Amino acid sequence: MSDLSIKDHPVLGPAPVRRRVTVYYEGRPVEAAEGETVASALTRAGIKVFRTTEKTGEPRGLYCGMGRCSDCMMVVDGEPNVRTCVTPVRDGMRVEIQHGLA
Amino acid sequence: MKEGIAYSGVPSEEELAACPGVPSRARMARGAVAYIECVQCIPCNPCQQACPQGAITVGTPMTNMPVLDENKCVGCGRCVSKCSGLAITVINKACGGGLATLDFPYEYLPLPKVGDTVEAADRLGQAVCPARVLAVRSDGGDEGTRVIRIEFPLDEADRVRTIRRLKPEV
Amino acid sequence: MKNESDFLVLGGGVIGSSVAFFLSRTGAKVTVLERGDTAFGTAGASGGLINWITCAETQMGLFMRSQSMFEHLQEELGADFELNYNSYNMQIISNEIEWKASEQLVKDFKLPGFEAKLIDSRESHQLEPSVTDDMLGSIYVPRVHYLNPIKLALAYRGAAERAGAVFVNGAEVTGLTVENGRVVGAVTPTESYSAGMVVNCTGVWSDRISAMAGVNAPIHPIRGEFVITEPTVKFCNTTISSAQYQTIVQHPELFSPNAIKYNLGFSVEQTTTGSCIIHGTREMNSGLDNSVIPEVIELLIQTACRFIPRLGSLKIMRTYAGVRPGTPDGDPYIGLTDAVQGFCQCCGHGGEGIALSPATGEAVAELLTEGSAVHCDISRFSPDRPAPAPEV
Amino acid sequence: MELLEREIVVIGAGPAGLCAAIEARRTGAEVMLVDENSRPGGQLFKQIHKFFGSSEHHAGTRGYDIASELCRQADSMGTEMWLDTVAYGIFPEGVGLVKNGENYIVKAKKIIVAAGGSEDPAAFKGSTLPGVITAGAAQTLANVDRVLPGKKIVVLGSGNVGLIAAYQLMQGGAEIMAVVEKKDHIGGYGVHAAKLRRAGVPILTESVVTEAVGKDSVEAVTISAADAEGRPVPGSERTIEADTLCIAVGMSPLTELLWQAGAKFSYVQELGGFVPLHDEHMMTTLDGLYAAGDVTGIEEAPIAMEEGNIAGISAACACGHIGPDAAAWLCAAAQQRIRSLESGSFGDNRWAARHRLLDSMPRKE
Repeated sequence: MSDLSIKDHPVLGPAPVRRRVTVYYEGRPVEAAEGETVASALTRAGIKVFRTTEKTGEPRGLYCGMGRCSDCMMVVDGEPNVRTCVTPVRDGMRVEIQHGLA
Repeated sequence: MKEGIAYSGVPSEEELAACPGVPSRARMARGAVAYIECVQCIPCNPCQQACPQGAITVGTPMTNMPVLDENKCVGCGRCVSKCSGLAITVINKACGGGLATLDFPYEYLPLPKVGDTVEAADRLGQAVCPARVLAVRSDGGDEGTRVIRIEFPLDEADRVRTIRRLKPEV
Repeated sequence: MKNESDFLVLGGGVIGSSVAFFLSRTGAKVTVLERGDTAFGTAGASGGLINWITCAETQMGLFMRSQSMFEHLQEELGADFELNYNSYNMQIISNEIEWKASEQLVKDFKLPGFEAKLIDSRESHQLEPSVTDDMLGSIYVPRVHYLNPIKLALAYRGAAERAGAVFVNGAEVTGLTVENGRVVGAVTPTESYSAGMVVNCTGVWSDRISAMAGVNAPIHPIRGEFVITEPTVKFCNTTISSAQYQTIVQHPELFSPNAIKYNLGFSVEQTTTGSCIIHGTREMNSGLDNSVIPEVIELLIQTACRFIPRLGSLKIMRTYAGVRPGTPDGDPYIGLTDAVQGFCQCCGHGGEGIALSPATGEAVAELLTEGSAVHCDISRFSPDRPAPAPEV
Repeated sequence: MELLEREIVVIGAGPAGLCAAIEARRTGAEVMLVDENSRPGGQLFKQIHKFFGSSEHHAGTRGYDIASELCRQADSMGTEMWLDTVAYGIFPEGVGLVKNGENYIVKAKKIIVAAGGSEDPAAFKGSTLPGVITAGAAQTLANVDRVLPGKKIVVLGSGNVGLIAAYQLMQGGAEIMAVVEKKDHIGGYGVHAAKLRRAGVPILTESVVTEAVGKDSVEAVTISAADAEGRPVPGSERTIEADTLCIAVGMSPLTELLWQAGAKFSYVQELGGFVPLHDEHMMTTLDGLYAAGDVTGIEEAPIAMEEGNIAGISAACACGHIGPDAAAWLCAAAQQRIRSLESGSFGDNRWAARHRLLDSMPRKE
C-alpha cells in the first residue's frame, strides 16, 4: 500500500510521533495517527474514492477539506453522511464507501 | 509572449536594471553584496530591519521597492533568510581563482551537505554548472529557511540563482 | 404600443403562472409581472401535499376539479414537477381523543370514491416502518398527491412561455393605471404596461394591489416554517402527517404552550432528491415577515423526531419560512368586481394555492375569455361577496 | 433549547475572529468565541510560509506561529471558547448554536461574524473526479496532517493561493507538474512565482484545464491554450501525467449568516463577490452586528486580523468598556496598517473597492 506521509519537512521538522490507531476501510485495516481526520488517514494510505453518486455511480473523493462540500461523505460506524474531512479517527472505526444516498 | 516577472515568474533584464535592490556590476566585482530581486510593489519591509548596516531602505509606503545602498552593504547575508519572498541572495564575484559564491535561501529537504557537489541552476531551474557547497546555515532561529553558500565558476555568476532541488535518498 | 397585452397578470407565483398558462393557451397575449422571480414568494416556501381530507368544504368543487386535472398535468405542461399521483397520506393518531376526532372526520366525509379509514398501529408500521411505536394508529387517506411546488410553478411558466406569454422578473408593481373607472395597466419603477384586463395574482401582497384599484380585499398572512434535512435513502413511502390538527383547538391541554402558539401540525415529505421537508405550523396573522423563529424550528424538529425517530439522525440543511395568503372567511377571491372595471381578482388561496392552482387558472381563463367559468362554479369566491361578521 | 446571555459573541476563530475576541477581551468585555472546528486558528495553521507586511506586525512570521500566538493570547485572557460549535443563525432572539447536538440561543449585545471564505470551484470534464481537490485542502493535508494529496500535482490558478500551495506541496516532497493560468499573466506576487520557476515548475499562462482524466481518480490532466475570453482553443490540447489537480481559482466570502441575519450587501468583484456593507467600525447595516475578515472581502490574513481588531474594539466600545476617543485612536491605527498593506499595484484597487463599499453604507441622520 502506498504511503503519502510527509515524514520530514523543511519548515515543520519531523512529523510528530502520535499514537497509532487502526481504522477499517471496507474491512481493510488502515493505520492512522490519533487526532487526524478520517480523510487524512485514507489519503495517507492512497485511498481516493470516498463515495459514489446516487444517480450515475460516479466516484467522489476529498475535495474542500473544510466540511463545506459533501464529496467526502462516507458511512462511518454505520452512520451515513459523515463528512470525513472534519471527523477525527477513532481506533477500530469502520469506514465504508457511501454508495448513493445512505 | 510578454516578458517580465508578472508573465513568466522571471524578472526581465529591464526589470532587473530598474530594480533599486540590484547592485551595480562594479560593486559586485568588489566583493560580497546583497542582490535584492524585488521588482514589484509588495507591502513588506522585514529586509529593512534585518540589515545591521542600514543598507536597505523601504520607507513609506511599505510597498516601495527596497533600495540597496551598495556602499553600506557588506554582504553579511542577514537579509537572505528574512525575506518572505525568498528574493534576496548574496553574490561574491571577488573570491579569486576564477570562482564566485552565492548565498541563497533554500526551503526543501533533503539539505545538501558542506563539501557536496550539486548542480547550480538558473532562474528557470535549469542546470548551469556543477557547484560546491561551502556552507549550510540557519539564521535568526528560523530553521525553516536555510541559507546555503555555493561556489562555482565566475563566468556563470550572472546566471546562477539557486541549485537544482535534491532528490530524496531512497 | 410597447408593453401592451390582452391580459396583464400581476404575480409570478403558482397561481399567476397557472393563470398565465391557461390564458395564453387561448391565444391571448399575456404579460406577467413578478417583483422577484418565479415562485419567489409563497410557492417557494410551501409543502407539496394535495390532500382532499383537509380541504374546506366551500372549496371542494375547485379542489376536485384540480384533483383530476393533476392526472395529466405533467404531460400537458410538458414538464416533470415530481408528481406522486394517487399516493396516500398517513396521519398519525397519538391518543384516544385524536382517535375519536378522526373517526368523526372519516365518517363525515361523504364524497364517493374518497374514503379515508382508520388503521391500527401494526398496519401503519407495515405501510411506513419509520413511524413511531408510540401511536394508536393512523388515518389512511388514499388518493392524495404530492409534488414539488417550485417545479410546478416553473412548469406553468414554461408552458405559458411556449404559448407566447411574456414573464418579466424584477418588476415590482408600484401603481395601477386607472382611467374612467377602469384599470388599464400597471406601472413599475422603470416601465408601464397596458392591458385590456389586469389579473391580481399577488397572493400575500394582493391587498396592496387591490387597494391600488380601489378594491378592499383583506389578506391575513399565515406564516409556516420549514426544515429541510440532508438527503438520505428513501424511507418515507409517502407523506406522513399527524392528526393532531383536529384537536389542538378543542383540547389545548394536550399540547405545549408553543405548540398552541404556533398552531402546530406536522407533515413530512421526502423529495425525489432524498431530502425531507418538515413543516406544519400555521401562525395566523403573522404579517409579511418571513423570518425564521428558532423556537418554531425547535418545535418542528422535536415533533418530527417524536413521530419519526429516524429523522433525529439527519442533519438539517436549511430552514425557511413562508407566508400564505389567508382571507377573513378562508376562501380565495376569484373573479371580477363591480367596484372597478378591467380588474380580476385571483388571490387569497391560503394554504391551498398549490392544490387549487390548475382549476383556478382554468376557471379564470374561462371567465375572462368565454364570459363564465365552465368547469367549476366560482361564484361563491366573488370578490364582492359580503365580508364575514367580525369576530367578537 | 437553552437560553444564554453574553456581552459579545464572535463567530469564527480564524485570524479575524481571534483578533476581535482578544481586542474586546482586553477591554474587559465578556466574549464568547465560537468555531465549528475542534481547534481555533481557522486556516492559519496551514499557512507555513512567512507573511508579508510590516516587521512590527507579524511580517516574516509563519502563519502557524501567528495562529499559536493568537490562540495563546485568547486563552490567557479568559476568552470563553466554544469549539465544535456550529452557529446556524442570527435571530432577534440571539445567535443559534449547536454543540454536541444541543441547541443554544445566545442573546448578545454585540455579534461579530468572522466566518471567513471558501474556495471557488472550477468546472471542466472530470472536475468531480477524486484527486481533484481545492488548494486549501491540499495545504491542510500537507501542512497540518503531514500527508501529500499525491505525488505528481497540477495546480489550476496562479493567484497567491495557487502559487503558495504549489510551493508548499513541493516542500512536502511532491512534484509540481505545472501551474495553469487562464490569463496572460500570473495572478499572485512575482516572488512566489519566481520560487516555483527556480524549482523548474512551468507556469502555463493563457491555458485552461479541459479535463481531469482517470477512471476512479485522476491519472492525467488535459490542458488547452486559452483564447482571449479564456475559452479552450480546439486542437491545442495536451496531456500532463498527474495524480492530483489542485484548484486555486479564487475565493468567496462565507456570507450565509449575514444574509440570513438580514444585513445588506453589495457586489464587489475585487473583494470576491457579495460583501456586506459596513461602516468604518466594521458594523453592518444591522445595529450591533459586525463583520471582519474574509467575510467582508477576500484578503490575506494580516488584513483580516486588523479588521478583527477594529471590530473587537468597536464592539467593546459600544458596550461601554472603552471610551470612544481611545477606540477611535486604536481603530485609526489599525486602518493605517490596513492602508499600508493595501497599497501598491496589488492592493490599490482593493483599497479603492473597500472605500467604495464604505461610501455606499447608508448613513444615520
